[in-house]
Amino acid sequence: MKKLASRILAAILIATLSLSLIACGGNGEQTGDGVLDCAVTSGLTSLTPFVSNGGRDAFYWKMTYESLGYMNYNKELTPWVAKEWSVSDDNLTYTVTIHDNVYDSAGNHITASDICWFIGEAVNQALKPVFNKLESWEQVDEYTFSMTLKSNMIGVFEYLMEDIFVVSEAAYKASPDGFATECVSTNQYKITEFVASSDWKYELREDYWGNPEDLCEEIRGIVPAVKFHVIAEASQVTAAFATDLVDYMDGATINIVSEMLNNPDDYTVLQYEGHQGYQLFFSGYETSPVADDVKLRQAICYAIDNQALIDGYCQGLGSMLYDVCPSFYKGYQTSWESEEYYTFNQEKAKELVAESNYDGTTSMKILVGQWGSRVAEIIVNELAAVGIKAEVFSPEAALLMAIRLDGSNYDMFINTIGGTYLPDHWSIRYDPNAYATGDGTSRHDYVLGELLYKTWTVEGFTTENINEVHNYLKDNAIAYGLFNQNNFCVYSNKLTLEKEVDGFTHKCYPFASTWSGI
Amino acid sequence: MGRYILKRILWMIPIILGVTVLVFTMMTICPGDPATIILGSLATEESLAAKRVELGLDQPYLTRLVKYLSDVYLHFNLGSSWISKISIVSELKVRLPRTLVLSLFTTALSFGLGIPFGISAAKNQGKWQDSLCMVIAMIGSSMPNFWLAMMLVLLFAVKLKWLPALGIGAGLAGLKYYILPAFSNFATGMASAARQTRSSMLDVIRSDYITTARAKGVPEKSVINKHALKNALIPIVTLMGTAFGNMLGGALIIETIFSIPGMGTYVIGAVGNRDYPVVQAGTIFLAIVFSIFMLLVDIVYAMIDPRIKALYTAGSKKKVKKEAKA
Amino acid sequence: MSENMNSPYLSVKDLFVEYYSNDQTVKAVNGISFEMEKGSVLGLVGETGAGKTTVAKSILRILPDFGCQIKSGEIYLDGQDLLSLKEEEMRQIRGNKIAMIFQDPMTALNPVMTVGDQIFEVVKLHNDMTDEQCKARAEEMLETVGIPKERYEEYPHQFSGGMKQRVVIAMALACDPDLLLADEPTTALDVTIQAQVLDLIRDLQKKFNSSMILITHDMGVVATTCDNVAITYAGRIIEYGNKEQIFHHPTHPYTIGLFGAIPSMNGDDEWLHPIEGLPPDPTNLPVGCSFSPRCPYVTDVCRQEGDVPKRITADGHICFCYNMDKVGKEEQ
Amino acid sequence: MSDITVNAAGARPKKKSEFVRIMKELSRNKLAVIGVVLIILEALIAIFAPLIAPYDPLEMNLAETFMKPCAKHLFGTDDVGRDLLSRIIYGARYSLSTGVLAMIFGVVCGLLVGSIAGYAGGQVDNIIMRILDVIQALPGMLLLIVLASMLGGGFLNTVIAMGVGAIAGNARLIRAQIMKEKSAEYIEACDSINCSKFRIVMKHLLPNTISPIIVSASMSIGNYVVLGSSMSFIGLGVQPPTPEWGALLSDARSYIASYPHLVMFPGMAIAITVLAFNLLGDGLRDAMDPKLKH
Repeated sequence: MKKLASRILAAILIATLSLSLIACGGNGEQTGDGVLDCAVTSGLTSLTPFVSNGGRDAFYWKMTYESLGYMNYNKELTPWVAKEWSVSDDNLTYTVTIHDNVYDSAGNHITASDICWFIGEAVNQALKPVFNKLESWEQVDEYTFSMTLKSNMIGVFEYLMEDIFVVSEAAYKASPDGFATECVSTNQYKITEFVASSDWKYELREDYWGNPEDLCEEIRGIVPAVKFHVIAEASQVTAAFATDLVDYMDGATINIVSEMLNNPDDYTVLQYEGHQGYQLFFSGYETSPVADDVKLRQAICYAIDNQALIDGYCQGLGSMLYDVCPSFYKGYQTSWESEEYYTFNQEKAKELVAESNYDGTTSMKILVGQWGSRVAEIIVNELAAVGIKAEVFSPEAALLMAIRLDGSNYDMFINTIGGTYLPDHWSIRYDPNAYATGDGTSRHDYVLGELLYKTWTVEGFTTENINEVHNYLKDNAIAYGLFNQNNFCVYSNKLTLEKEVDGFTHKCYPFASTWSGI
Repeated sequence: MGRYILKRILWMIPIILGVTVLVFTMMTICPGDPATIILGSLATEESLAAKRVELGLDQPYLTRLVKYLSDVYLHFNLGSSWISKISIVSELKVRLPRTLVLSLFTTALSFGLGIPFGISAAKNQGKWQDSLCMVIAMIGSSMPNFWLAMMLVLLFAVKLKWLPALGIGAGLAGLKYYILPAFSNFATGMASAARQTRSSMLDVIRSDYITTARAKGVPEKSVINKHALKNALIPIVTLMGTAFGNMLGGALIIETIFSIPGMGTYVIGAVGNRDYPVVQAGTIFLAIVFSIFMLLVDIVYAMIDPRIKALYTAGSKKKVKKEAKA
Repeated sequence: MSENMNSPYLSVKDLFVEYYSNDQTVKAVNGISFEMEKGSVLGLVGETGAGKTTVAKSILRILPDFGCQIKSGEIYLDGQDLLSLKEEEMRQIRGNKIAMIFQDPMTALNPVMTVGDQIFEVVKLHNDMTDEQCKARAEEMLETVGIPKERYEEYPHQFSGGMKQRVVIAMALACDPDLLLADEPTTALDVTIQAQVLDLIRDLQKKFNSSMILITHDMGVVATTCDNVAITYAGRIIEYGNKEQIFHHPTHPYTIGLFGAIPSMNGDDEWLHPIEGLPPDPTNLPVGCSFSPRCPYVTDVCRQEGDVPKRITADGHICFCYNMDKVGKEEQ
Repeated sequence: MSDITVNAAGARPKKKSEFVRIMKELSRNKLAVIGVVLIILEALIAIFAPLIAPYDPLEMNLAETFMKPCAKHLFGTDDVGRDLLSRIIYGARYSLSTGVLAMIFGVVCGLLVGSIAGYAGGQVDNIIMRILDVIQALPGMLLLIVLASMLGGGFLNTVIAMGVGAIAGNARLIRAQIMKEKSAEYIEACDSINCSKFRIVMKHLLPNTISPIIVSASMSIGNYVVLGSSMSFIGLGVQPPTPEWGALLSDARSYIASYPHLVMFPGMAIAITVLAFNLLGDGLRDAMDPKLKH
């Protein structure tokens, strides 16, 4: 009888042993193979150049396609495939000339007609809202085209220049699946392996049309091969690092790097201020208690302990906000930082609650994506302390998408909104004409609307006007900037930077640094 | 036998059709708008409406259902993903094998370990070894598989560095990438295999023909391995079908943790993205795989039990009730 | 084979067997002793639960491992102490020197092996023969029990009950056993088949010159088959004698009761006389004579503690009863 | 064999009800008793959570985050300083009720569907069985995910999704039992004295078909607890800050290496509960199956 038990044990042992034997011979990707392995938590599902806004700023796009221009460190538009451009007096029509020697990896010569075709296709597919702002476009000569905007809203041109990818029409049309699994681009890098949503690899090609030396550091590829690994389950990123599957990750959150922060011997963790910040938006839908109750909204803002959020949610690694948007935005005024911005004050909050029409029993719904439900949990607790009842409503992504613009489904909405210019954020959130339901939370505040329209033209984008919007948003507590979470860039100490790049963090894309030991 | 198999394969057609209709309907009921998900929440009403027309979502339910059924079953066209535009067939071709390997590996592991555990428990019925075997088997199945997965990664990949933590590899060496995922997911199957083995072994060991075998002077080892096991295997084989289904389901979650680009990450992601064509096609294929496995189980069943084989061969109308688990 | 006339061919001495179930102890066999000569047929008769099958299984040592124990006793076959043999030695004997025919042919055959293989297996185990020879022997055995050898490859479910029992018999006799244990071999069969099968067993037993213990509760079977008869009750032998002694001069009240319980073909005026009461609870046997609660002749002495003394008549008729002298007298 | 099955009960004149017999049998099985004791203990913990829990499970203390187990916080605190022990104690309410409610939902619906199919027979039976065939052709987890997405997460919806997923299996089991019992003689006897069909089903068929259901149901509770936690893991489970154990686990997954206690304690709570239900289920099965008795 015992024999059998012991035989089972033996079998298990043998199995384990043989498994470990199979396992020998190296796990993961070894460092030293000349490939920089990067972790991302969500990646390319397809290689098509026609993509939606989600993940727009992911740096792998700069390795996949080339655009007409790009934003450099200082948030200035810098030419890339475009050689030069000019603008008409009304700031509506732009004339762009591209380089005449642009060839993609399949040898197709890129002309202005390819660019116009791309614009047409992008407008057609309506994937990126910025293309909706185009009135017309036309080819002027072989390397020149012009495009006219519907309005001269600030930042639209810069966006367009970054979002128009350079793709050969002929190559695209020759592809059976619209570049879904294989693409041809003009980039220095060529994708040599692609498994959708899993991993993909870039290799520098020798026949790049331009001179890499002419490119700015941000986009100049130096690392010979870069491989991206999608690790959808963020808690496994640490394991991926520990097993040498990946050596580098940028844009990581504190959850991902918290263990590596404690292990400076093995990992270098760099942090930088986040680009988006966390905001609290109040529902503008009439039935919501907060919709027409400034006092209640202000009470909520006072009740929130921002420092506690930074400590509780970001483990202390974050910064306060003085506007709905963080300082990353173009148009941000440093003078705001000396202003009073709903500093945590429970007494004041209680007073305001008492003055408000809040009945003290209605439980308010805080809508938040599952990634940020902790923030909502903390806020629920803080609101409870001043006598405001609230509950977390954290549905799966698809449902969230379906209801986020409809303020009847929630009273508050926590989100992070990204952009380059403050009007990017404003137009998405507070323009009462933006959506069928009103603004981003079903509000119809035309006073605010007018202020926005005045501010976001190229001429109207003045400090004075900006301050007006800022003050309106602040005084009426339309939305509230909660905190800004730091982002992290982490790499294994088995890698070393040969050339320290100035202000390395995030401004430097992985491919553009010189790594040794990869 | 051949006729029986053919009949079963033909019978799969209405079942798979039913599955298609079921999933299609459920996805239609699902809240969330695919157009919004594709275009992002910033899209204008017009472009959303245009997208819905492009996707055919403006059509009434029945029209869409009929169109989908005719696309799939008359034109054998599964379409492409709404999100990535990648042809679904080409994705299934690479993803299905990965999930299959994982599920089969897991099933093999759970029965490979569960059966000896069950035998050993049955042979020592009532003694401490019995309780020990069953408790060990059950403890495994008491842990959520995702939790076990993370623990195993921590131990075997991060601490001991024996096995890769994530991803997939190519060729035969790539199999090692499936070891931890399989071990994370095998416990439930192993517990039920052990449980089933124990009870059917107990049943069988008490049967008269086992006494007959002993009375013939058959050595104890052969009594167990040759006489008892083969009979006890009959209900175990039946269980294997259900277990494989569970492994297939478990693989869906496990794949996410181990970043395996298989059916799980594909279909679960598609459910989240309301990528109807992918969910539907993925489900249909998982159901086909499952049904084929069930058919194989039935064939193995017939190979072990001549009585069942006789029934099949006779083309008996009533299938033997295999659901009747002990 | 030793032909030592002094010692009997099989002797069972003071066999005690207990089963354990849920903290209860079932005393299945309580000191059974008997002897038998080579080539003879012993009928072991008794009600269900009297311990007959347990005796047979004890001889073969195939009692279940769990919850069952031979407490004490000795079993000698041809001078060899079976209970002290090593398991491997005992295994060599099973199916070879001692074979058993089971009660229910429906369940006694392995449903997933062909009948031929099941016979082949026992031949192969105990004989140093090639596979072909073994197969030939198995086929021969099938023919011997009246089954065409073409059915070698068939499975048990393709056979009728009577045919299955023939297969069981073929299996039991395949290695030419010295001792055959037949455990109610006909009980589970149709009445019409019973006689055929019984004839077959008897013929083959004679042909192979095996000894046989025939376990049954059917006195009719005993009458046609056995040389000696042992009547068992509550795990004990209460009467032992040759066929004539038992049938013509039953001395134990239980034996007499047994005959009373058999419908008589010629006595049309008499009612059947069932034995009053139920068999005793084996977990809680009565003190003294186990049969005392049901015995019409019971006296105080029967209920006193201790074993009932064994009484042997000059011609070897054994009976365990305090009142055997009184028994049956008033009935005549 | 006849000698072995000699059973004390058979010889005794008093006739005990089947239920009492099973309970007696169960009480002899040490593992099952352990299971029952654990379940009762957990149920008590769940019921008296407010009395037992040292802290409010939702009370955050951002000054005391990530505390390792200590005298003040026996199981330590989580990333926002909530007492893990209190959360686990309160979590018992959600996790146990997820399992039990899903089981009840599945069994009741399964009973309904299965008995209709089994008793009605003919075309009705045929149609119901074909529908069940379709449902069962899907791997259970997949069905669950789609159902949960359809219903939209949350405690009750998770319960319903799991219950619905279980209907097919239960219904099939019940139907098989009813088919078996239907042909039994006592049902024919009932039919002959003109009992109403409903009465036959309620009074005679169900009680006799219920025992395999009880076994499978008691085992399934454990499965539901695990499934519920898996649902939380993929984001289709309860809403935060509900301290459901699966949610605790999936919340803590990022800290698995630095603060293993956050993952260990909820994991253990789940494992112990599931083990308890499995032990009970196993014991029940052994007790109900006379073949497995020694």
